[in-house]
Amino acid sequence: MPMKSYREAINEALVQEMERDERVILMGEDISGGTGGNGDQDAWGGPLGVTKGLRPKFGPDRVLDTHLAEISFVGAAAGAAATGLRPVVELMFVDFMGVCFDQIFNQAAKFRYMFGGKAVTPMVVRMMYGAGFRAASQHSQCLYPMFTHIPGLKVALPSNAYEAKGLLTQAIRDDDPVMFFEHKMLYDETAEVPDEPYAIPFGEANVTREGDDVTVVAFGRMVNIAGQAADSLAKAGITCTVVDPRTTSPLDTETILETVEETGRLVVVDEAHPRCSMASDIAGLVAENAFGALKAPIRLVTAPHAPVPFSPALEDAYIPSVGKIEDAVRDAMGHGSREAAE
Amino acid sequence: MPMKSYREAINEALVQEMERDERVILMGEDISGGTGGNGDQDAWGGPLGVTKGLRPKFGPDRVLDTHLAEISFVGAAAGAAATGLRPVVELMFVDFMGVCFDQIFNQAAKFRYMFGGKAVTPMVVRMMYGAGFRAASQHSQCLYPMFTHIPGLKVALPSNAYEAKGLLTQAIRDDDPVMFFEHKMLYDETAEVPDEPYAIPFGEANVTREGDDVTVVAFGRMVNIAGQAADSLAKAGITCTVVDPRTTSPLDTETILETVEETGRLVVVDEAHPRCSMASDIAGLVAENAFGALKAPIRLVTAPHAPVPFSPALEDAYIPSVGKIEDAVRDAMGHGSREAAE
Amino acid sequence: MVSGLQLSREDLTQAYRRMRRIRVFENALHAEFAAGEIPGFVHLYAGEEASGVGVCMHLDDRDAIASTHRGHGHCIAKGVETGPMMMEIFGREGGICGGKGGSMHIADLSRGMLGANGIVGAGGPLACGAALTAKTLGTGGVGVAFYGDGASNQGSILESYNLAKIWNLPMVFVCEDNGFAESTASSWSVGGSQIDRGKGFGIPSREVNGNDFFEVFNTAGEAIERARAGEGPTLLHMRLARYYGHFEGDAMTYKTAEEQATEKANDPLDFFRGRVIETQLLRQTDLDAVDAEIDAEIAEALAAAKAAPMPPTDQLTTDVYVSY
Amino acid sequence: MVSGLQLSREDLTQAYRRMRRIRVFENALHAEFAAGEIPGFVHLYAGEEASGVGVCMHLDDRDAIASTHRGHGHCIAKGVETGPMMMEIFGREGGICGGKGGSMHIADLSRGMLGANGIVGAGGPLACGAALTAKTLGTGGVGVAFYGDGASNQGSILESYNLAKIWNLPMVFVCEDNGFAESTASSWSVGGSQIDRGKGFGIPSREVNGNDFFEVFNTAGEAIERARAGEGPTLLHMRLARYYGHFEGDAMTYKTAEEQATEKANDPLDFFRGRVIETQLLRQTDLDAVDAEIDAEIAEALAAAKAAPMPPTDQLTTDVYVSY
Ligand SMILES: Cc1ncc(C[n+]2csc(CCOP(=O)(O)OP(=O)(O)O)c2C)c(N)n1
Ligand SMILES: Cc1ncc(C[n+]2csc(CCOP(=O)(O)OP(=O)(O)O)c2C)c(N)n1
Ligand SMILES: [Mg+2]
Ligand SMILES: [Mg+2]
Repeated sequence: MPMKSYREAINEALVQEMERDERVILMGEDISGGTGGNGDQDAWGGPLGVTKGLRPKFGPDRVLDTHLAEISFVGAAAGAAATGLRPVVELMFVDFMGVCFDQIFNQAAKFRYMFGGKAVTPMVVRMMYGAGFRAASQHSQCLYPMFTHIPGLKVALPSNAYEAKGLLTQAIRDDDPVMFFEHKMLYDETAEVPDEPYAIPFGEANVTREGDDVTVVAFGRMVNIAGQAADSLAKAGITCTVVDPRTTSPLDTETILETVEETGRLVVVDEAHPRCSMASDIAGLVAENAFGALKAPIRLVTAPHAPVPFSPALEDAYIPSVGKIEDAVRDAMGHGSREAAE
Repeated sequence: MPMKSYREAINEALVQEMERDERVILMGEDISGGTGGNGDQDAWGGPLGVTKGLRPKFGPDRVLDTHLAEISFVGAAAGAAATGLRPVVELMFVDFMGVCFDQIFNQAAKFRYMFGGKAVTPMVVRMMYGAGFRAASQHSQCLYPMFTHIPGLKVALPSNAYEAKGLLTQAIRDDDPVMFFEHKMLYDETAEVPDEPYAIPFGEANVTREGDDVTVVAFGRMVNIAGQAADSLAKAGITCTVVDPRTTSPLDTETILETVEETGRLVVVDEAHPRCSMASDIAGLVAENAFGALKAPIRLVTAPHAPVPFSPALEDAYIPSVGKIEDAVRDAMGHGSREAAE
Repeated sequence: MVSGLQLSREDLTQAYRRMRRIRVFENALHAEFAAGEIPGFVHLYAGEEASGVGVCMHLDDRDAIASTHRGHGHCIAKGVETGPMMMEIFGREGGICGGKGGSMHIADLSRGMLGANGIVGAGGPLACGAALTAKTLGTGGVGVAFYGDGASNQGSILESYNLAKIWNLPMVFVCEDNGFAESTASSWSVGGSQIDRGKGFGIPSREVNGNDFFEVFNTAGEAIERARAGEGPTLLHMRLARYYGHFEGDAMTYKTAEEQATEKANDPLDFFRGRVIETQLLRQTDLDAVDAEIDAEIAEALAAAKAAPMPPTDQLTTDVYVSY
Repeated sequence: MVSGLQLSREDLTQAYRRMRRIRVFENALHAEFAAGEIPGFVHLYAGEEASGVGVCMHLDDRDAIASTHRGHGHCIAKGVETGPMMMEIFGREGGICGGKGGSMHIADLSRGMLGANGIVGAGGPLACGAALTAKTLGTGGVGVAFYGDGASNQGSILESYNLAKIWNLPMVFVCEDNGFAESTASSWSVGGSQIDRGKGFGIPSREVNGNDFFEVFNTAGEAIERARAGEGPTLLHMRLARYYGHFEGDAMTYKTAEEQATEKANDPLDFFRGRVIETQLLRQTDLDAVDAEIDAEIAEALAAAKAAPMPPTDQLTTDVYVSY
């Protein structure tokens, strides 16, 4: 199977879905670029080149550069979705959600409910998230827990290029508003990605490692870091089941609970801040629904309750690392039985 | 001690802190009202009358009616706080945070960190929250979990008039940005409230009931509902410790963990949606740090993963009720020991 | 383009019918709210009828409007049925939103009514989205955003002006300036002027006497014609008044008795009646017949709403997603 | 008010020093970034010096400015020291924000510099807040918001116009229109015109040749005088150009070679030098002395930044709150 980068996988999903359905349109700042200037057109293809080549292919009526004003164009995407288009809108960095959040969480997310089931709002909001780029406090956040909190939104976090193509394809075909989180540190990472279109269903977790000792649930880029930790631990004789839920909303609670029933131990790895996070969400799920199986305290590995620092030295310490995950797993193993815990 | 309503208690805290410190100013839509018109001035005193009488008392330079544009005035409050005032800004309904969230979570919340500890941003954002008013999806949300997620913000949820005055006084004196959540169903509820100023420290929970069997942690208005459930259960011989954390950030983890160590059972009551909520946050805290003491699955009582419905029949079913809390407590008791749970 | 005074008898009767329907609907709610029959927040459109109806007379199902918290009038003007609306406002099963939305969220996408909105200014971007759909799919439709003087200061509305301009969207911005946002006067809260703002964004902008159905009809007609012809957005600044408080329960003490009397003296329905009779376009009996028809319609809607059951609680968690 | 050409030798030298300091600072970063020495996103202000300096020459520590992602120039113009700035940009201990902020978050509240800002348009409301503080406490200070052509379409900026107007704040809005927001031309993205928008909100608005220090100085002086006199906000639309890409790494292919050449030909520093020599206000040797002084200053700042240690990791969770 051909190797493609996360960036290419996303681009390919956009191309294929736009070819399949002409109601799919794209909009965002500089997603093509050069608009109104005398120089190159399609000069940017998005700040990180993800949407390059799409305007030349589909024309300016389907690939729209916007002005720098997210309330209006994200809201326009919601209005367009409710009236017959299937917009994919790029918000660039998820950190910018604060300027247009109302249009997402009070408008797009609630139309269907408020209107008694009579609205369909098939829009996708694509956003870069995550730390590691030395982009500092306002360009490095995760924030998916806040979107997960909101009923009416779906939230997808592809952990690699294969997932990115399949989940974005599903997001575009989905009739509900989908928040699509692309980790900026993954764009250059490659994986085997089929040429033909495929959709990965939402709410079906991917078990990337199977093991006996500990269940590790991780999100987005952290799936890979957790996988590395699992591989390293396996050498030391501790085997982990690593679960990538793929979507935080809907959440595949079944797979998570089943694997915890098997292993009896849980570590959750979440790059977001700890409070009201996916880490605590999964902990709550398991402490309520698989309590009887738990042999040890649940361990949560998250970023600290602090904004993302700029300095590389601090940012490296900020992000959950292989080492911290290994420690958490070992720690969970240290409580080998309930008796030991008491 | 004099009985005062939640509304009066808030008004009194504002008056006393404005008298104490002339850098305290208020701003918001119609917090006085009648501005620019020919009729009565101070015509409204806020949509629910909470800030009535303050402009006549302190003048228009300290009690500012705003235009209907939250980005600019909430942001102006942040800018004013960073330059020497101590603004208390009313956002009316927390549901409106989506139009101005950036100024709160990327600006006010992060100044201090981004600027290396050199900024002080003493602002308070007052907001009505919660269901029960038949105000429907866009005027009934809780949303405090999203603010709690953000480092740099403090989040207070007064559960009665006494708490409201003391916590608001602390909020105004506090040097960090404080999100102050007023439950709209509590404004007319009364409690004993001292006439003199007092501040309730943040991060110190209030244990409103002491019991042996189950720890119930509840937030804001739910503290009262949980108290009613506890009283009713006490008659049936089940005694609960009811914890009102008062602030979700900072959170008094110590009191919560201690009481769980004593009771061995935990029910969390949160009026917010369930995902990435305070319910899951507390569950995560306890499942990680007091696991050994737990005798039964943690039970989470929350609103459903659905927007707030308008119809009274549906809204009543939406809000966590005394009955649902009692069921959860009984359920936790049903798992009287670990053995029983297995 | 036909001017308002060139309208057929049928069209004039229809315009009057819609205005009258709004008025009677709102008056009924005013009474019911005072009697404690209606839950929640209710914002009435009485007094502003000529604006919604004068604009919507030009629209059909290709076209979409975005409304506000004060949305009943826009719904009725756009052809939404009063029966299911009334049930919705009473929170009943059979309500147009199944009782889930209530007064502030009435919508009927099948009629191009994108929803009342609890968030001031939120409709601006949504209407631009509808205009984008129309433009992209080549339907010939237009998007119309109704919003108040208070909303005219919101980033959402101001950004929408620019988006509509630079994307050359088939849009009409209708600023319904009733002089107040809650209790705050627009003469104070709006820096500059609505039409200078519009022009500042390159948008043709007109001030309109919003009490005069004919002036509204004519200026809106031109604006919508421009939009359909691909000539981009127009802004109309309607000067008008609301008769009742901001929401039901508001004592309106921020308006003097004199101001309120002046407002009543400029009643758009009185104005319309006077005009069509004076010009002999309609007869008093035509108008009386409409009045009787509408009184019966609203009385029936009210009775049906009161008789309807509340939605069953198993509806609480339906309609959150298409699939989940 | 003194016009720019009436400035004292000291003041003119100071203006040149600040412009030159910005230019050399930015050129150094350009080279260091290309060499892979600087982490993260870096947006350079080179080419826009006359705007920041021409405005800030009128300001002192009572006054506060809010800046943008392209903030180094505003910082230097407002008197922030280049040594700690450089360390910050390199993420070092001793940086002005302790290494936590980086290029996009440099701030110095002691100098009335409210911060560069990673969120486009966010500074508008913040500067209004500073102006409110000045007004409330009667300090005589003003607030200045710098923002780009792209930002001029943001709700935050547009709302701020109105707030400043209706609260009669001592504010100056400085729209630095370098023709592009990232790769998107302002000739396309800005409907209407900046000054018509300002006027639409009732704000006196002027178009300014942002390459001409003297024109900037004079118009900004009038605006700041108005603000200090309690006469409210002014909007200045600076036309200027950035010499480098949107951020370092941007190949700028959206500008033609010809356009880039024209921009270089209008270099604000060249313009200033030409003007002061032509009018004999300063001598070539004065300018040369400043150049040498600044070269040394920046070289030293650079060396110090590179030599400084990274912050210790125990700083990761400090400075989140005053108390917690
Ligand atoms: C974003 C937001 N801010 C505040 C409110 C509260 N609110 C509801 S209606 C209203 C006044 C609206 O005034 P205007 O736009 O003039 O419309 P009108 O009520 O006069 O029709 C306010 C402040 C809201 N619903 N949404
Ligand atoms: C709210 C928000 N949207 C988008 C961005 C991404 N972004 C950063 S700078 C920029 C362009 C800014 O253009 P302009 O305001 O003209 O300033 P310039 O870069 O030209 O100085 C964009 C789109 C952002 N930082 N914040
Ligand atoms: Mg109004
Ligand atoms: Mg620019």
